[in-house]
Amino acid sequence: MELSFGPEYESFREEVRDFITTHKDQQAPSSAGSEAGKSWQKTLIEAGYTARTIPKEYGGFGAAPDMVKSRIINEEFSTARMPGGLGGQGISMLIPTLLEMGTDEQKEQFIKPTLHGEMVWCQGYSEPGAGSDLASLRTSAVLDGDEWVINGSKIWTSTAHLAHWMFCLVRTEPDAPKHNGISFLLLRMDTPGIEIRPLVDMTMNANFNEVFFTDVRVPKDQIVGRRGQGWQVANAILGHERDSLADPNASMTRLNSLIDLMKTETLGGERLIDNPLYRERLMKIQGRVMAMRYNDMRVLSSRLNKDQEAPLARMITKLQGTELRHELEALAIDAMGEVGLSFGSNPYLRGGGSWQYQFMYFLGLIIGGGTNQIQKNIISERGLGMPKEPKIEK
Amino acid sequence: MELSFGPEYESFREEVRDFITTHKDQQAPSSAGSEAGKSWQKTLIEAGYTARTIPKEYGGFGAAPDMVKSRIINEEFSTARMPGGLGGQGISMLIPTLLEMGTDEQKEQFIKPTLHGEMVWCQGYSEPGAGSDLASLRTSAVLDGDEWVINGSKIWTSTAHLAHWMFCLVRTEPDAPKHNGISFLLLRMDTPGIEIRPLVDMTMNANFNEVFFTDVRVPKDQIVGRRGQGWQVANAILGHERDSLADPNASMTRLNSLIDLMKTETLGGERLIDNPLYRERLMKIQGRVMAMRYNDMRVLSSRLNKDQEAPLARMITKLQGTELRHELEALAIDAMGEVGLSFGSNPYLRGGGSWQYQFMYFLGLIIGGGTNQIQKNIISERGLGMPKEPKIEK
Amino acid sequence: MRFGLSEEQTLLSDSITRFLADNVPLEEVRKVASGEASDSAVWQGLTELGVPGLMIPEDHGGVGLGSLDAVVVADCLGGNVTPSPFISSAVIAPTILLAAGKREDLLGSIAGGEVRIGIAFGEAIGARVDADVKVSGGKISGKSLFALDTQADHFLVATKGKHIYLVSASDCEVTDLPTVDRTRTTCEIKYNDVAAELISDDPAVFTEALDRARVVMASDTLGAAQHMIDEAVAYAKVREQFNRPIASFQAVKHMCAQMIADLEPCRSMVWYAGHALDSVPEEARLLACHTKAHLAEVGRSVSKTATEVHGGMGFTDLLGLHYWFKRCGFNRQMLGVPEVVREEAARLQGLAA
Amino acid sequence: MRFGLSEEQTLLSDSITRFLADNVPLEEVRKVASGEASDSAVWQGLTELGVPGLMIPEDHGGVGLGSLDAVVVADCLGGNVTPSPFISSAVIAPTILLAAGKREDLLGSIAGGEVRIGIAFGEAIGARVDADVKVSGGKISGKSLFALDTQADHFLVATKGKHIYLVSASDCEVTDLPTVDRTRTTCEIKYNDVAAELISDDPAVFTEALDRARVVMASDTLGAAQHMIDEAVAYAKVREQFNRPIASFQAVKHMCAQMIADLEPCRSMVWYAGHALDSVPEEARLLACHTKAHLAEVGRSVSKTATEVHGGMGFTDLLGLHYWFKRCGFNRQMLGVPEVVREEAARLQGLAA
Repeated sequence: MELSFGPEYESFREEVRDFITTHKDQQAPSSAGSEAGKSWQKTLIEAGYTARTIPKEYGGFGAAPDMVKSRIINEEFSTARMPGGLGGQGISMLIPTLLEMGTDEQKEQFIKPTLHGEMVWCQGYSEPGAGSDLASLRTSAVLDGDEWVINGSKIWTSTAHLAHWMFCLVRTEPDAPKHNGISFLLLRMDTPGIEIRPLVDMTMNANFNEVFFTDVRVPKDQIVGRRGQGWQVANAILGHERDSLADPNASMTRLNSLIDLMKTETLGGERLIDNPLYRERLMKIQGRVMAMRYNDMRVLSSRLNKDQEAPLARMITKLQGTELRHELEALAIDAMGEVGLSFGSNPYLRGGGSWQYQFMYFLGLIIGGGTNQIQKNIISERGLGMPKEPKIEK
Repeated sequence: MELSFGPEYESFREEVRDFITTHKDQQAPSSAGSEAGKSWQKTLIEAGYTARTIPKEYGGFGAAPDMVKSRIINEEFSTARMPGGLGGQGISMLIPTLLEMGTDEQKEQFIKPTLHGEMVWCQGYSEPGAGSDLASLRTSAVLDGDEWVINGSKIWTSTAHLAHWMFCLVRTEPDAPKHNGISFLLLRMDTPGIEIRPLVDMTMNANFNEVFFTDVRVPKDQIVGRRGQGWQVANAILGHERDSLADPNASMTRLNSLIDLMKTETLGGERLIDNPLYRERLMKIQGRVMAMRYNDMRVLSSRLNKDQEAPLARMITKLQGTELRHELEALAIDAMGEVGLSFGSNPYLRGGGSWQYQFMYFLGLIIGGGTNQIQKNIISERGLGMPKEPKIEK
Repeated sequence: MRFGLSEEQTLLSDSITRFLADNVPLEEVRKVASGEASDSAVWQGLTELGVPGLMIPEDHGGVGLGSLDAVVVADCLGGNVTPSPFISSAVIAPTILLAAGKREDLLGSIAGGEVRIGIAFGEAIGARVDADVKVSGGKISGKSLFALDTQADHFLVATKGKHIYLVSASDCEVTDLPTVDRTRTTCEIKYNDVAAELISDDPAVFTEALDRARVVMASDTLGAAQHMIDEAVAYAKVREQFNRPIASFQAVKHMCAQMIADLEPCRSMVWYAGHALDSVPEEARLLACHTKAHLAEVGRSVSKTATEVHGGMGFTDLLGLHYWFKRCGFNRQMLGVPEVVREEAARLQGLAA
Repeated sequence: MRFGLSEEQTLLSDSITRFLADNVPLEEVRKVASGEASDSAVWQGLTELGVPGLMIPEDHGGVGLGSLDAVVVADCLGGNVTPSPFISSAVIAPTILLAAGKREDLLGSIAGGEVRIGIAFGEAIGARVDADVKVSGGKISGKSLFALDTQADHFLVATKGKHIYLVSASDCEVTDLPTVDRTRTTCEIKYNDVAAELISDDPAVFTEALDRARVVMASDTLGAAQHMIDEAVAYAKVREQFNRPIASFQAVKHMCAQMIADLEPCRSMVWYAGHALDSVPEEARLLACHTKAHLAEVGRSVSKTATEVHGGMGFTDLLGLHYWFKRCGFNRQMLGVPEVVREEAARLQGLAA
């Protein structure tokens, strides 16, 4: 067990802390597209605290990949509540994809403006009829001269209403086996024939959209990878998204907020923390959160040390983490009784209404990003070597 | 809601109570085969309190079926802790089967001695390779002249070491589809070629046996129903067994024993019932037991009243009841701490060691009588109309 | 022996269900939940079926039915996530006024749907935040939180000592307190030394009303949860993934089987609890506690699982499934959380101090 | 940064595992469990690997390793349901004697496997039945219950005040108390005013030993539960029903997935808890409590589910799976049931009185 990152990294940590001290008055940019946001992004890239490993020629910092440094940056920024770099699916999903599978022209054209917040993206993967079985997607693209003509619809498209571009999966080879008939296209959101409808969810927010395509024409060369290779293109980086849905450090922070809540809220004049039943539930959850936290340290370690392997530890993160957070939020609601029901403009909201919101949001995450039933399939098949279910081809 | 059985039945109840008062010194017979047991069985049959609906010609009481009277008898005997009639699979399973499917000769030959404890039976259904998928059983019976020649083995055969006879399922038509290749045979346990091995279970008791057959020869006419019809013969009464595995009234009685235990046992000088965590678990279980009890009343009512239907209420009894009992026993163990581990000759055994025993035994029942996974298949398919899984024929 | 609903109760259930299907479709629920409409129209419609006066004797203008009948109605209302002040105006208020033999003059207007009575019981069950009420010389001061029915004309307010007072809404400062479940309303009531009429100083009156309300609320959860299971099973049968209906996947089947295995006994429990309130007084209190608590637990697990079976669709507003999810959540928290109610159950049996 | 076992720890694990596979097959476990043999032979074998002296410094004849190493060994022992007095003789006793700096003369014989020290901690954690001990003038009277290791030569007895005394087994009346798990022994000790040597009157010494023992016991559960999952998965792959391995049924797959999803993080937790005992003293106590309690819960659910996956075979003695089931059960109940231990965790953080 060696839990320190060593002197080199400790001095890097000091460097990050100095940067944070220097910029301690930095406000979180109000929105992704704001000038303040772009300017802060530029500062971070120059310092190497975001877009760290993206080559300089494409507007990044150009450093070699170093997981420990990335983690130190995350840890220090998070502890100091310092705003981080721009996020969004263009930066987290498309850029890595283009770096791996894009043409030089595509890299040239898209990476830098995306990185600098000039070009905002949304993702078009899921469809109403293609959720767990994403590869059964039906939105079609037919080549007509030099253009793809797209018809169909996408769902769960966050930021569609703000995005300039979309990267999406479409079916271009209707006669091929389903995984081999998909292509990965890029398209402008102002192309005629695109309609965006906000998708309200159970939290009553429109966190997502539906996007409808009617004869949407896209230049032929706006494809990443080859025709029919889109499934492989998308899967090259899909795994990353899943892990980030259930960060154990976020659960630990949330648990501490719950403890604070239970120390202040009362039932019949007694503090909630003094109720043995709620305290027991709190302790049970704390034990589980701790287990997930050390599991996460092991996963990190297995990435840093070539001789270590922990595939199962990584595979179970989403399943366990999302259920755990859902239960954690439920405990807060339960313990608060009627007050825990507060929502919307209710003045008795606690934590800004976040307990009910997260309770539902994490139910959404139990479902999203590969339902927890799909996760269990993956764990049993890839993790435990159990056979797949007999397949039925139509 | 009319929860009384009405005046006719109340007077029947009085009758039963009078009988109980008259026989209040009756001891539980030491074993099924004892003379005392047979004599008590005779008394009960004559009074109509066991073998109630079995025709007089076959040694029964010969009354018309009346579920309410049967229930009243059970209730009163159970409340008074009065020993009931002989049990065992010959009486509970074979006799109803013969009455429905047996020839006159078979009824003549087997029912009366079975009923009167002269002939003890065991059941040979499951095999090491045929559990949930019972119909895949492989023990074979080949006709050789006037005899079936049986080879194979059976498992989970309780009382095999005490039984004079076995009723069993064997494969007689190896080329037929699996459900149509089975026959229902009767055989003497002293037939040459039968070997019985006790099967110790996790409670360390030999509650069951394995039975091995090597060229066991059985007269041709010892078949019930036709060749290849054994699956239908056995299924005519299989449902009965399952329901009795999780009687909610037994759970209620057990819960009261748990309450008594928690009132007397202590932890650090405090009564277990005064510990809020154990008390909360107790109350949770009590709520569930009560729900199952009223569910059971509804099931009874649906049997008594032709216009009522409650198929789901009946279908879920085994699944819910066995899990509930397992959890109930677990609470007793947990609350007792180290004392709860006591087993065997430990002088600190509580309830005669029944808490640990039943904890394991009910895990066995979660598995036995159709595993709870099979139960969920049945509930979803027959109860909710969900499709069967795609079948794979070898 | 006949365990179950009478023919009349089945007819009652059918007529309410039909009325709700015809008159309170999901679109109407959405309108009330979003604040575009109030529940008055629904309540007026239900008045024609006698719902507000269900438990009010005929000589006071009601229908004169019992607790099991109220259970039947609540099952329907929950199944349809119907916005209405049923528990407060039709169950709790009549129970209190009749048991106390006070202000029976109000019963006719309640039965006629002209007067709605809200309920502020929180402080008597277990006070949250700084809610507290004081009564002295016929005047009440302090505040109540999460009282049922923002639109009520009067409120029945219970003190910590379980005395019950009637106050007029117009004398108080009533502020809507939105919760996740917008199909019922709750509010804050501030009392600034206003007139309060003593209705009962007998804790048994409070308790009788609370018991009834808890069983009726449990029945509301029963209806809501049953609806969610029905929807989940139906959706699973038509939703295809991997070239087969998801209902053919064992994981989905077992989720549905577990839901119904948990919920099915609840139906019998709720029925028996309703029957006990009417006819088995010695069992009624324990049943009321356990039924409230048990349905709260089953409601939570069923509403979660049914949402999961719906996949992403369950998380959206498109099917409106979340209205049922939130209804179960509301019923769990109001009139005593499960932990509080189970402790009461233990106390009733002499198992807790 | 490297989270995980060192090369030496991996070698230690391998050599113990190999030794147990070769020398303590299930047949041997059965013999001990049935009373046909004692665990002495196993303990002697483990002595050759240095196990009894694992945590005893080299200058006292031991190997001088730490808590994480003991965790590694316990994982192996649990995985093999090995009968042995490891927790009492090799973990608790050396910790106490070294921390108290008393009777260090015994350490050499402990390390050599010649002397076994039993542990009577029950009364200091939460007394059951009428267990109680009184010490006055160097003499002890009363009785202890469910003390670890019926065959011990001496017992370390903790009083309610967490003072620790050493008594000789031959001075006391020691009666075996069989539990469901016959791979370890527990006993009743009656003290009839016999000599008791004060080893420590510092509660911190008791606590340090208890923390270590709890983490080591949690690791024993980790090993046992992992074995059960491995067996369940392997069995499911070969067991066929309905013409397919049951491992291809989604219900079985999801049961196995949930087991490993629950257990896999426990491995990291147990490792970190072992590490904290050695190197992060400010976190060690809280980790010890949570690790003990959390593994108790996971051990229970895994041992149940793994048995279910085995179907009827899991319920029989044929595969011996129940020895692991019972091992998990024993570890849950001894040295503090989860409820008690979690309350200690709350107290450590100032969250409980």
